[in-house]
Amino acid sequence: MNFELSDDQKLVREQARAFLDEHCPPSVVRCILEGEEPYDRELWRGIASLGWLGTTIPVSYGGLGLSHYELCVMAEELGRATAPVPFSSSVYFAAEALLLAGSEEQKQEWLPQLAIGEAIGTLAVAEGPGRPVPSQLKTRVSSGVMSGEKYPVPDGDVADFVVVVAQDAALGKPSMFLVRGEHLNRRTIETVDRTRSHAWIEANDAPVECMGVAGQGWELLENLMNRAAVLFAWEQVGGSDAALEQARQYSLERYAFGRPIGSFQAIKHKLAHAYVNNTLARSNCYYGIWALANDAPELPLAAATARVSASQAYYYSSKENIQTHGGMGFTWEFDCQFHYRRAKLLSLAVGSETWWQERLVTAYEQANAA
Amino acid sequence: MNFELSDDQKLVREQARAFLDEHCPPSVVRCILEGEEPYDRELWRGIASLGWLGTTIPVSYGGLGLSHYELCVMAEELGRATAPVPFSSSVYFAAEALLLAGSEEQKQEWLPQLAIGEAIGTLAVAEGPGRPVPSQLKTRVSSGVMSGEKYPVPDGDVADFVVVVAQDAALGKPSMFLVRGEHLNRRTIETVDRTRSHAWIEANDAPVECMGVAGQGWELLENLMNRAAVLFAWEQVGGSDAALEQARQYSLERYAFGRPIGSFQAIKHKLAHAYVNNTLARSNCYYGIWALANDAPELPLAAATARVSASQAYYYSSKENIQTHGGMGFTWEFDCQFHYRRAKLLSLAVGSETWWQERLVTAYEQANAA
Amino acid sequence: MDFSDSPEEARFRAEARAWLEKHVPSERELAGMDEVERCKYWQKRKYDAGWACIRWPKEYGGRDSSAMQQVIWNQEESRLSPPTGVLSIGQGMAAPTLMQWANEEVKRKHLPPLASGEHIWCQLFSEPASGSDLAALRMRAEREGDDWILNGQKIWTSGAHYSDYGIVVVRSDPTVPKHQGLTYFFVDMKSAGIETRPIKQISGDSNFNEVYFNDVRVPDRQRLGAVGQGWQVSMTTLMHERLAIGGGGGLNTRHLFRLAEQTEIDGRPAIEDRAVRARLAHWYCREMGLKYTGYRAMTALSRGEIPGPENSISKLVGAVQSQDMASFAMDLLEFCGAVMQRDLAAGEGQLGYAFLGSPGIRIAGGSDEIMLNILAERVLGMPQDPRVDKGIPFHEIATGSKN
Amino acid sequence: MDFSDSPEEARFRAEARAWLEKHVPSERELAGMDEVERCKYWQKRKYDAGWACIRWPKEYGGRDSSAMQQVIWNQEESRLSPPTGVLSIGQGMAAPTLMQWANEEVKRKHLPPLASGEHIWCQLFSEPASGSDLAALRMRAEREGDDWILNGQKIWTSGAHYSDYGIVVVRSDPTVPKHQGLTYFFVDMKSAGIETRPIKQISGDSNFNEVYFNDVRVPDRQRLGAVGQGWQVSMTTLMHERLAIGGGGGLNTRHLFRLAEQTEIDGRPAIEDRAVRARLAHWYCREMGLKYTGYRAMTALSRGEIPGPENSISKLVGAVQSQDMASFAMDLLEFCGAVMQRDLAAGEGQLGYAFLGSPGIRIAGGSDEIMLNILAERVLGMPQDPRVDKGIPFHEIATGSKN
Repeated sequence: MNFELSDDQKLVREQARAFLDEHCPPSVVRCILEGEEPYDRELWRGIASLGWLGTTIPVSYGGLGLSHYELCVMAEELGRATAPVPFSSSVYFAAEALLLAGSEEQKQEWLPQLAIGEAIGTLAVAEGPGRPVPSQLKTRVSSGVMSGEKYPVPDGDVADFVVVVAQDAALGKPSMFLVRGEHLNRRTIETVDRTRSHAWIEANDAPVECMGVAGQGWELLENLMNRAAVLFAWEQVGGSDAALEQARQYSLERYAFGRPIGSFQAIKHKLAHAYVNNTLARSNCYYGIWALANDAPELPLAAATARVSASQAYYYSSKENIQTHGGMGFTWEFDCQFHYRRAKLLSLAVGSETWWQERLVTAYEQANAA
Repeated sequence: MNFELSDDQKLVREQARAFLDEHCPPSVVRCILEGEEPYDRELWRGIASLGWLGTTIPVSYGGLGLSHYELCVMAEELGRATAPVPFSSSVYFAAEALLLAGSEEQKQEWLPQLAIGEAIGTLAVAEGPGRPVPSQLKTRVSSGVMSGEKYPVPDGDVADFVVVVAQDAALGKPSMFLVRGEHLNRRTIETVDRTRSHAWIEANDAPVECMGVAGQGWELLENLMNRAAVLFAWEQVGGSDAALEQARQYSLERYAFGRPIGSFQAIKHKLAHAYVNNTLARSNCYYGIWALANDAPELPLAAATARVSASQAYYYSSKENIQTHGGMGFTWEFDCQFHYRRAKLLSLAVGSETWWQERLVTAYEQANAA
Repeated sequence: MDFSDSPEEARFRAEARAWLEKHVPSERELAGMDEVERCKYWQKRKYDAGWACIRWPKEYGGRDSSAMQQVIWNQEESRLSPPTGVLSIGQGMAAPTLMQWANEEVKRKHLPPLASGEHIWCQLFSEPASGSDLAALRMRAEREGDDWILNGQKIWTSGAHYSDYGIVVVRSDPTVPKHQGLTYFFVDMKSAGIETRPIKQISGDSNFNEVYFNDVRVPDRQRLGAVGQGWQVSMTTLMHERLAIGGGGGLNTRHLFRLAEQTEIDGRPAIEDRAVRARLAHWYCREMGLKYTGYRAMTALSRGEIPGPENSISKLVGAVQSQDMASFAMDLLEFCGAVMQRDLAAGEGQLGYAFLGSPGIRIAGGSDEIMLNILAERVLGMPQDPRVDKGIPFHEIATGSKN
Repeated sequence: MDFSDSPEEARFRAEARAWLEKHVPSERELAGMDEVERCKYWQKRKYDAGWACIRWPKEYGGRDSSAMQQVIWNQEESRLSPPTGVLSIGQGMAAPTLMQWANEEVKRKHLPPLASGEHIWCQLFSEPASGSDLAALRMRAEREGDDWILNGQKIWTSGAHYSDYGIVVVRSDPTVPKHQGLTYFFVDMKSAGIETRPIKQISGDSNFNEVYFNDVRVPDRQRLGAVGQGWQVSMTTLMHERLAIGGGGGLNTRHLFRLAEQTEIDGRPAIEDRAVRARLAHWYCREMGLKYTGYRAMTALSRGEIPGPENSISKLVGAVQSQDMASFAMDLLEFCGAVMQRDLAAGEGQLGYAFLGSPGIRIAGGSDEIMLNILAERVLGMPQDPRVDKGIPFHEIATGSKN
């Protein structure tokens, strides 16, 4: 029994935290929230130069060739810092998609660029409101060109290429495609968290390349979502811990009725509940990353478990962090809003809590039928 | 706008409370819990002699001919006292069923007896675990005789007659029937609340009489359930208020760390939440009784709203009453168990919270489609 | 028990409705005015016709109406949604305080312009270091002859920048226990030394201000209550605040039902999904519980009874529920739930707006935790927390770095 | 990160398993014995073979094993479910206290019979007036020469009636602040003046006793720690209690999934109902979170680290969840959910039994509220509530009518 990160992996976490403490303080997040830049370019360059973007990319493609264990602690720290960079799009979505389904040429073209942050990639699934259904995808590919619109697409406004799941007209089933940014119409759109850029994108007969086996786009997407869900869950747990810490700190420093508000049971028990949620979610994330790193058949169930509990934990801690701060908590000036916005954004980034609850039970049934 | 009980109705409540304070103290409830009697016969005679059993039965059938407003305050007080008598079976189920669907002969035979407590009636719906479905009823009536088993049947061991919904073989649809107790095999069965007797009953070619229009048994049942749900909700709210009051009282008298435990926010906020639940449930009960007393088309939605919130409120207050009492709360010797048992029993007496949530949305859709 | 008016109530309602339908200004009539101008315009019209602040005595600009008539009037007026918002603090909180604590001269001078909409008032109570613990406020008042000199900062003041007067509670003696050293004034908001700055909220709105007082001179005749009696006077104001604020804004279940009908899950309307139905039913029950609790309060009012703590319930339940419903509604839209871009988002981004606004509702007018304390202490009669600041001179009470 | 044993761990596991499979007694072998006899019988066999209390030093009857070996042994032993329950308090709580606080003579005399199962011990801490506030206990100890005379009442004592010894904390000085006036002893439960009465719970079980002390004479050599040091000694015991009690009993999600597969809603398996699925998913996530938190604790243990507050979490989450799951499971059965009649109820009435038992789990071993306090204060480092009883002589602390 060894259900713990290795000392090396913990060292990676410490280094990541130290780097982000220095290069991604709240002022950097605020700058993106209030400004027009889609992400913090300097931070992005810093992250790239440390090699984080190529963590799981094999050395032969210019990456570090490390495991998902190293990646998850970076995800955690980026979540803690609410870092305003397209890390998840490029790493959890684009690089993972290429590693799962890219052709040799696609890998050779894009992985080295992703690894050093010279290219940004992303994934486009949604076509507006509601839960996507494979048979109802409106984006279509026919004779090698794609038409249709997708939104919201994380970092779709800055991505050099987009992995798209679209109806493959020849097969009447979805396939996965790669389309270059320059072939798209796109515009930045407003979301609940402006510190992470999102876009509406449109293809009008845009040339595309197929990824993986044609007609298996949905199965690929499911796998990709399970993998990304684990990494997002780590980001969420990192954020949730930071939100709890923010609330705890404030509750010790703020006095009312002659005593720190953190001495009132209403606040103590609120934060104890957050601690419980975070601990359960983190433990589920451990299992999730074990399943991901080992390509275990338990991945669908493990990913759903980590994802649901992390989404719940972050929602709770981010909203109760504001509540603990009282009036100041909901001002623009205070930083509580960063976690509240990010919690909601991340909880939708790879499908809602409700959806993942449904996936969880399905995975449980399949695991127990087998 | 007059959304309040009348002074006369409040007087009925006060009288009911005074009577039950005297004749139904916890010792009476405990006696039924621990003994072999199915209900407290002396209390039953007392209630009968006050005319409560005939509250809504017309004067011409030996009742008081009052409205459901008078009945609901009695229900509330019986709930508060966790009275161990077959009131709900005889009044909400049997008398209501006769008034809704009984033939003139049936009414003349049974209503006067019900009104003075000389006969006990009840309703049998369930045939074991799960939510009953009209097409799957196994109890069948053919050529005027019934066969099949039903359980649990509240007061089925002491009922002089049972209203049964059974498959009408001639029509292939459920009808409502009346069967006399003497034609049934029956035995008392253990439930979570021994202060209210329940039975397993079996009919083997038992002679029955049809109630209402043949083939409309399920529609009648739905209506009967809506009506009973409102009255049960009043019972639940009465019980829930009593459980909160028990917790509050204890929290003022019990000291820990040199102060009453009721001065700790963990307890204060717990009980404040119970108060909120109870208040919302009671207000919904007001609307429910208005709909019932006026035979309003809003009844299905009003009944579901009252029922769901009352079930939630009583579960919460009864379990947190025990929690507030600490170790003593879960001993046999303390009376906290009465509300905890009764809360669960009542929440299943006319279908679960989940079921009523489903009915609520259906009623909402129908109300808004109309 | 019935939902209909008594004959007198029905008569009054018909009269009110007839007048309102004839006189509520059209959008065209109000064109070009800002919100303050609109409110003043409509208020003046009501005042001139004797329909302003109808429950007030006639000599102060009212109509001598009953509480129930006020309720009916409010129902009828809100049906047509004329502009009224900026007047509610002055009429709903400042005026009742004046009625109880001011002398006749002040009342005759200040109440009629409040009724007519000529004067707008704001409330200056909270400070950065005194939110839930209002009595910990620090703004100083020092006597100088017939005047007082005010110095300090107030916060969460709605409408400070367009108000003519403000009610303010300040510390006149920091050497006595905190509740005993307060004094209550009304101040001319145009006085020299008052500076107002808007506070931006995370929703992007700026509904509140910070107000700085630098040597602001206030005549002693603008004092309400005795020196040192400020806490009691504040209680009058706050009691009326709790009546004035309702469940307040946010989403309701009608929005949610509609969204669930219009959104699909796995190719079927979300309203058919039983997990969705269970959540809707739960929230619906609580919303209806609040609605009918309100009906009971109105009935009590119509019988001359004083409404109880219903408004603490309404705010508590409504605010939490509104936050959870907004979050859930965004989840229903899946990826698109995060979108606030007006032309792409469902309901023009109002879900995201509700989500970002709801944390404020849970705090403004008393946080969830304070509401629970009120219910526990004032309704259930449970004891206060031990007060470590009790009986201690204000300037000796412990404070933290965030105070 | 992996789930498999290290080579040494695997070797130890194989050895333990082989021995267990050969020696765990069959039902037939145990026939006719009551629970106490069964436990003693099995314990003696382990002791004779050197498999009892394996983490204890050899000289006290143990095997000098590592913490991880103890974990592996527990896993392997529990797979075969031999009888062990009645020994857990003595071995899990009394023994660690003796190890830390008793002199060598006492240890050599009392630990081996604890390891062999010859002696059963119980714990006498709580009193009717001191539950969550343990230090408020009142049972008196008065010195008389070389002995102490104990008078008072203890409660919630499991196994008092079949125990040979008990650990007890009592008040030796009521005139000093409450934590300072306590002294800790172990007593012979066969002493004159001890009377034991079972407490019936609402589930019908009687897992606990009241124990009355009337002039019970205890030699001073049975004192652990100094006079007045009882609180510190108790902390040793309680720290081990929190390690000994887990999520404890009740339902788990596996039961719930099975029930949902076997029960129908509207003619379809309940497991297909999305409202049911959402609830199952929610509880499953929390149960798995506890499971993997336990794995992390075990890993820490295997590295020689001291496990943190995981057990407060486990008990807190597990108890509340078990109650709600029992209630929900009963709802799934609809009308029949209330039935506890063995031949008619699903699972022979165990749902009703779980429902009635769960309130006790939320309280025994520390209520929800105490667990939350522990997490807030000891893990998050938040301040204690103001202590109105701090520094006050015990006999002057306020008490209520229910104390």
